[in-house]
Amino acid sequence: MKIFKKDKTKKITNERSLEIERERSNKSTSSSSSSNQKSKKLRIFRINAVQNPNDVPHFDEFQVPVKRWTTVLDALLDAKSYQDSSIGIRYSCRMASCGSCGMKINGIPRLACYTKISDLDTNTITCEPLPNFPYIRDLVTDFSQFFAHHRSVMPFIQNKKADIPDVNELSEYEQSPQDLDKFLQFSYCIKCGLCYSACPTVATDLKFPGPQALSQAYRYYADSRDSDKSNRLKVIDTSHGIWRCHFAGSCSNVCPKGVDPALGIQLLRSHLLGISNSEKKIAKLQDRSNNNSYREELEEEEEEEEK
Amino acid sequence: MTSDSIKNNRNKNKNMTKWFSDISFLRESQIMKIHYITGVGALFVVAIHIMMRLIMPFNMSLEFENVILNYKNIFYALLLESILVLIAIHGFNGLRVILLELRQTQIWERGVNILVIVAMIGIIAYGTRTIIIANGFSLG
Amino acid sequence: MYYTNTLFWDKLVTDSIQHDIIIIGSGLAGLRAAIAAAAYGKDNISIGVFSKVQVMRSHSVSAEGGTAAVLFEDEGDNIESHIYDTIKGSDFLADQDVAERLVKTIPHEVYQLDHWGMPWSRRDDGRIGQRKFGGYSFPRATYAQDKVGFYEMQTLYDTCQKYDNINFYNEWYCTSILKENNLFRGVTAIEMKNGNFVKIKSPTGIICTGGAGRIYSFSTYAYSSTPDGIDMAYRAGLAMKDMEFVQFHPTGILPSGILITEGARGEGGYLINNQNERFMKKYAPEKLELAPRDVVSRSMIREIQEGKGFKHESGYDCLKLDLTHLGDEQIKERLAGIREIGIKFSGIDVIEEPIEIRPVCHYMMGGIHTDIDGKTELGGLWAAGEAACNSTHGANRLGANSTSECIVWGRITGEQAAQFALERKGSTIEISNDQVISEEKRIYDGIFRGRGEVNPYEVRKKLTDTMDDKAYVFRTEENLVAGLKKIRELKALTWKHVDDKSKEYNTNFTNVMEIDAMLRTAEVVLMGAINRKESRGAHARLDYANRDDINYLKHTLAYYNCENEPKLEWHPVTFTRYAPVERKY
Amino acid sequence: MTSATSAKRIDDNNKNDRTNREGLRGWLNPLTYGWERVSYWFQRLTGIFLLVYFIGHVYETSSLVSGPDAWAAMLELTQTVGGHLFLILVIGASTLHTVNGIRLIFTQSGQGLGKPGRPDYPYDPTSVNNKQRSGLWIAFILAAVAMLYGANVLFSGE
Ligand SMILES: Cc1cc2nc3c(=O)[nH]c(=O)nc-3n(C[C@H](O)[C@H](O)[C@H](O)COP(=O)(O)OP(=O)(O)OC[C@H]3O[C@@H](n4cnc5c(N)ncnc54)[C@H](O)[C@@H]3O)c2cc1C
Ligand code: HEM
Ligand code: SF4
Ligand code: F3S
Ligand code: FES
Repeated sequence: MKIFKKDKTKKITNERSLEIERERSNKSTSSSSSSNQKSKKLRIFRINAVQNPNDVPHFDEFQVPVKRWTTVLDALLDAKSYQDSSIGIRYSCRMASCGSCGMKINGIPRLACYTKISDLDTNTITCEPLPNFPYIRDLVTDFSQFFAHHRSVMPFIQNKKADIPDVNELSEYEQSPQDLDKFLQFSYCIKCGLCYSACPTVATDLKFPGPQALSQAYRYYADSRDSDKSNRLKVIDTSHGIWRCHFAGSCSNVCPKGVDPALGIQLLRSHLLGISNSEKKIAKLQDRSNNNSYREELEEEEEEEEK
Repeated sequence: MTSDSIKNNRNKNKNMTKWFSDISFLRESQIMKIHYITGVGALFVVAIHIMMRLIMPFNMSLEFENVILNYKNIFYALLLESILVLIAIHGFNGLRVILLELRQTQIWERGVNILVIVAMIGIIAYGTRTIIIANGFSLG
Repeated sequence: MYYTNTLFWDKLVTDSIQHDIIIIGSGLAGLRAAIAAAAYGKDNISIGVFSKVQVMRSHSVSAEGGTAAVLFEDEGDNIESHIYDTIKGSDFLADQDVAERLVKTIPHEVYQLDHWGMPWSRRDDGRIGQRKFGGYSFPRATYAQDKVGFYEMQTLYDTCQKYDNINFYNEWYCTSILKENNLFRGVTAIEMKNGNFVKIKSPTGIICTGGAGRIYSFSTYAYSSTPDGIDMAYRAGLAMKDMEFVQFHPTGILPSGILITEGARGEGGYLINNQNERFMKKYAPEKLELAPRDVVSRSMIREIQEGKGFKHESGYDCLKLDLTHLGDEQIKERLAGIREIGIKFSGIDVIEEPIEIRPVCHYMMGGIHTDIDGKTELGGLWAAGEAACNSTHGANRLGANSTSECIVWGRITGEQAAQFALERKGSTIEISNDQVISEEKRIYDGIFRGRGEVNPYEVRKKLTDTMDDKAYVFRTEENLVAGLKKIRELKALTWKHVDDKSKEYNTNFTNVMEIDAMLRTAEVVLMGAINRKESRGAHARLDYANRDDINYLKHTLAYYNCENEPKLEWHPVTFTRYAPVERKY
Repeated sequence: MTSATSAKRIDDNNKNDRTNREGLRGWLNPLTYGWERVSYWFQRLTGIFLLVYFIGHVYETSSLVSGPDAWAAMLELTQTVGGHLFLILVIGASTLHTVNGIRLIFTQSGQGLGKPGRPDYPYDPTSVNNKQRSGLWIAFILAAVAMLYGANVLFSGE
C-alpha cells in the first residue's frame, strides 16, 4: 500500500487491477529478451531459533538469475540449490494454492510463489519470515497456534445429519447458488497466515483468533447447511474474540485469495449485534435413496454371490 | 463420536462463559453495544455543551459567574452529568480494550477490568461532586 | 480460557510415540482415512496423521477439475456407463471389480462431502453441479468452481477438527517402515522442527503419500510430491505396481508446468495449432478435445512433430488452448482459478487470448501394490490414494477419477484399519531396535554425514531432465535404455551428502532423502517401460505401436533387491464384465 | 486431554509465542498497509488523547468548587497560547474521532461494506472500498475545518 513511502513495491489496493496491465507490458517488453538474463540480489533473513532461542538474526545476500516469470520462490530455491543449501524455507505447490510460502517480501506479507520478481521494481529483494508467528528457522515459522485458533472457532458443519454412516443412503442437500455465494468467498482461504501476520491486534493479543479463524467462523455461520448458529456466536463473543477486530483492514489488503476476511468479520458482527436481516434457511434435504436402482442391483448381485 | 465431541464443545463453552462472567458479568457484545451507544450519546450532549459555550463570546463564557450560572441551571447540570457518565464509560472502556490487547495474563486482565471500573466510578464521582457543589453555590 | 480445544503444538519429545493407527500422508486419501477410522473406532482409537508438510499443504489442494460420480441417474446417467468408461479409459488394464467398487461407492461419498460442508457448485435448482470431462459419456465430473481438490481438502480437514482422537503431526518426515514377522509395526520419522529421530509404534498403518510426479521436471505436481512414501514401502519389500504408466496431461502452462484443468476443455475450450485449426478432429473425431488424456497428449505431440506447434519464449514447443469464445461470465464463474493462473504465471488473460500449453507429467497410475480393499502384502498395512495402485486406473486414468479414488479408498482403508486395530487393542507392540538402528545408519551415516563432491540438487536436475527427455509421451527402446543408463550413472556418483549440518528444520537433509527415493523410483519406471513391449494407455512405444493383449494384458510388479536391479514380475488382471476391445474415441 | 491441561499448555507457550509478535510496532505501523490501518491508528491515538484531555478537563473544572480565585488561577494556567493550541488539537481530535467513530459503528455492524460474492481476479476486497476511504477523508476534512473554526473562536476572542 503506497501512502507515504515512495517505494513502488508496496501494494496498492486500488491499483491491483493494474496488475494485469503490468503483466502484459512486462510480457511485451521482455518477450525477446528472455535469453539475456538479468540478475538480482536476494536478501534472506537467517535465524535458527529452535537450536538457540536467543539467536541473533542476520541477513545473507545472494545473487540470483531472473527471467520474466521467475517468482521469489524460484529465486529462493535457486539460491538454496546452488549457493547455500541450508536456507530454511517452506514450500509445496508453487501455484498459490497450498499456503506454505507466506513470507514478508520487501516489507509486505505475500506468497513467495505468487510474487514475480519482475513485479517488484527493486533490485534487492528482502525476504523475512512472517511476523506474529514464532520463528523456527530462517523463513520458516511456527503455525501451530494459528491452526489452534482455526480449530477453536469450530470450523465444521454442525448438524444432526452431518454424518451419513449408512453407505446406502444417498441424501443430497439442495442449496441455491445464491446461498452458496454467501460463503463461497470465505471458503477459499488457503490458511497462508498472511492476514494473521498483518493484523495489528494479532501483533499483541495472543488470544485473538485472528482474521483467518474469524472469517472461517463466518463461513460456517453463513452456510445454510449448518444448524448450530447460536453456539457459534457464543464462542467468539468473548473478551478476546471478534470484538478485538477494529477493522484495520490489513487482513483484506494482504490476502492473496480475495477472501476478504475483514468483510466476514464485520458481517458476523452484524449477526452478533442482532441487526442483520439476512436470515438463514437450512438447506433442504432431498432423499434419493428410494429411486436408486443400482443399489438394489448391487444387493441382488451380492445375494447371487452368496449362493 | 461427533455428537459427543460437539457436546464436549458445548460444555467447554459453558465453562468459558462462566469464567468470563466471574469478571465482568456482561458479554463482550453487550459491552461493545454500550460502547457504541455511549459514543453516539456523547456526540449529542457534547454538541449541546459546545453550542452553549458559543452563544456568547468565548472569553465571557469562561467567567466564573457565567459558569456557575450555567451550573445552577438544573437542565444544564444534568447535561453535564450525562456527558460525564457517557464519556467516562466510553473512554475507559476504550482504554480497557487497548490494555486487554496488550498482555494476556489472567492477573493483567483482572487488573485491567478492576482498574477501569474503579477509574470510571472515580471520575464520575469526582465530576459529580463538582457539579453538585457548583449547583449549590450561592452567588454573593 | 478462550481456546480450550486440544492443541497439537509442542508434542512431547519422546523416543517413541504410539497410536492405534498411523496414517502417513495427509492428502485427500489420508484425511478421509483419518475421519473414517475416527468415526468407526469412536473414542476407543487414537489416530496419528503424519505428514512431511503441514496438513493443508498437501499436493491434493492443487486438484482442479472435478470428482467423477454418477449423481443424475434420473437424468440419464448410469453406473454401468461410468464403470465401462473407466475400464475403457484404462485400456482394459484396470481390475474390473475394483473399478466397479469405485463407481458404486463414490456417489455416497460425494453426498457425504456435501453434508460436511463442501461448497460444490450448484445448478439453479439447487442440486450439485456436474461438468463434462475427458473420456466420459455423460457429464459427471462433480465440480466446485475449478478448485475441487482444494475444497475437498478443506472440508475434510475441517471435519477432522471435530474429532479429539485425530492427532496431527505436521512436518514429520517418515523414513522407513518397521515390521516384524510380516506384520506392520510402525515407522521411523524425523520431526523436522527440531530434527529428532523418533520411533513410532502402531499395529496398523495406512500409506497415503501421494504421487511421485516430481521425478519429471515438467510436471504439474507440487514440489512435495516425491516418491519417498512409495519408496519406503518398496524398501520394506512391498511391490511397486505398474509404475511405467505415467499420465501426461495435455494442458500444462509454460514454463512452470502448472495445470490448466481438463475442465477448461470440458467447458468447451479448443486446442489449436499454429494454423489456427482444431486439430483434434483428425485424431478423435467423436470426442474431440474430450478424448482421454493419453489420446490428446499423443495427438499434440504428433502435431508438434509435424511442425504445427508454436515456440514459447522459454524454448519449449507448444500448442494453444483457446477459451476466448466461452466469454467473460462463464470463465469467471467456472474457471476462475485458471484465469488467475494464466494471468499470474503466464501473463495471459484467458478471456482475451489463447494460452500456450504442452503435455505435462500429471499422474502416476502405478504405486504400491494392493488388493481391492487397499490392503498391501504386509499385514496391518494399507495404502490408499495415488500412492497405492489398486488398479482402478489401469494404464490410463480418466480425469476426475483420482480424487474419487482417494476418497473411496481413504474411507475403505480407514474403516478396515480401525477394525483391525480394535481387534488388537491392548496388545503391546515390541519392536527390536535393530531395524531402527539400521535405519539410523542408513540415513544419518549414509546421508546426513555422508561425503560427496556432486551437488545433490544437480543430480536431481539431471534426473528429472532425463525423465522428461527419455520417458515422455512417446517412448522407444533406445531412449528408455539410454535413460536407464543415465539414471544408473547418477546413482553411482558420490552425491549423498548434506551441507546443512544443523538438526532443526533441515530441508536440505529431507531433499537428499527424497532424491535418493526418486532415483530408485525412476529406475523402476524405466525398467517397467522397457519391459512392456507394447503400447497401452499412457505407455506409448513408437517401436511397438500396438496393444498386445496376448502377452501384456497383465500388471508389472517390481520388487526391491537391495541396490541391485529391481526384480520384475507379472500379476494378472481381474476381469468380471468386459472383454478387451479396440479403444476408439 | 482435558481442557484444563490444554489451557495450561497455552499459558506455558505464551512466552515462546511472543518471540516474533510485532507488538506495539504493529499498532503504530500505518505505512505499510491500507488507509483502514491509518484510520485504526488515528482512532486509537485520538481516543487516548481525548481520554487524557477528558480527565484533565474534569480536574480543571473541579477548581470551580474552590471559589472564583482558584478558578481564575486555573484559567491563568490553561488559557494561554499553548493551552489554546492544545484545545485546537482537542477539537481536531474529537471531530476526527467522532466522525470516524460513526463510520466505524456502521462498518463494524456490517453496513456499507458490500456483500460477499464470487471473488474475481484481481481480487479487490469489497470491504476496504472507496466508501470507507471517503469516510475517512471526510473525517479528516471536517477535523481540519473544526480546527480552523476553533482557532478562529479561541484566538479572536482575546
Ligand atoms: C494439478 C493437478 C490437478 C489435478 N486435478 C485433478 C482433478 O481435477 N480430478 C481428479 O480426480 N484428480 C486430479 N488430480 C490428481 C489428484 O489430485 C491426486 O491424485 C490426489 O490428490 C492424490 O492425493 P493423495 O491423498 O493420494 O496424496 P497427496 O495429496 O499427494 O498427499 C501426499 C501426502 O503424503 C505426505 N508424504 C509424502 N511423503 C511423506 C513422507 N516420507 N513422510 C511423511 N509424509 C509424507 C505429504 O506430505 C502429503 O501430505 C490432479 C493432480 C494435479 C497434480
Ligand atoms: C463523541 C462521539 C464519539 C464516538 C461516536 C466515538 C466512537 C468510537 C468508536 C466507534 C470507537 C471504536 C471502537 C472499536 O474500534 O472497537 C471508539 C474508540 C474509542 N473512543 Fe470514542 N467515540 C466518541 C467520543 C470519544 C471521546 C470523547 C473519548 C474520550 C474520552 C473517546 C475515547 C475513545 C477511546 C479511548 C477509544 C478506544 C480506541 C480503540 O478501541 O481503538 N471517544 N470511539
Ligand atoms: S484469509 Fe487470506 S490471507 Fe488469511 S490465511 Fe486465508 S488466504 Fe491467507
Ligand atoms: S487486520 Fe485485524 S483488526 Fe480486523 S479487519 Fe483485519 S482482523
Ligand atoms: S508454495 Fe504453495 S502457496 Fe506458495
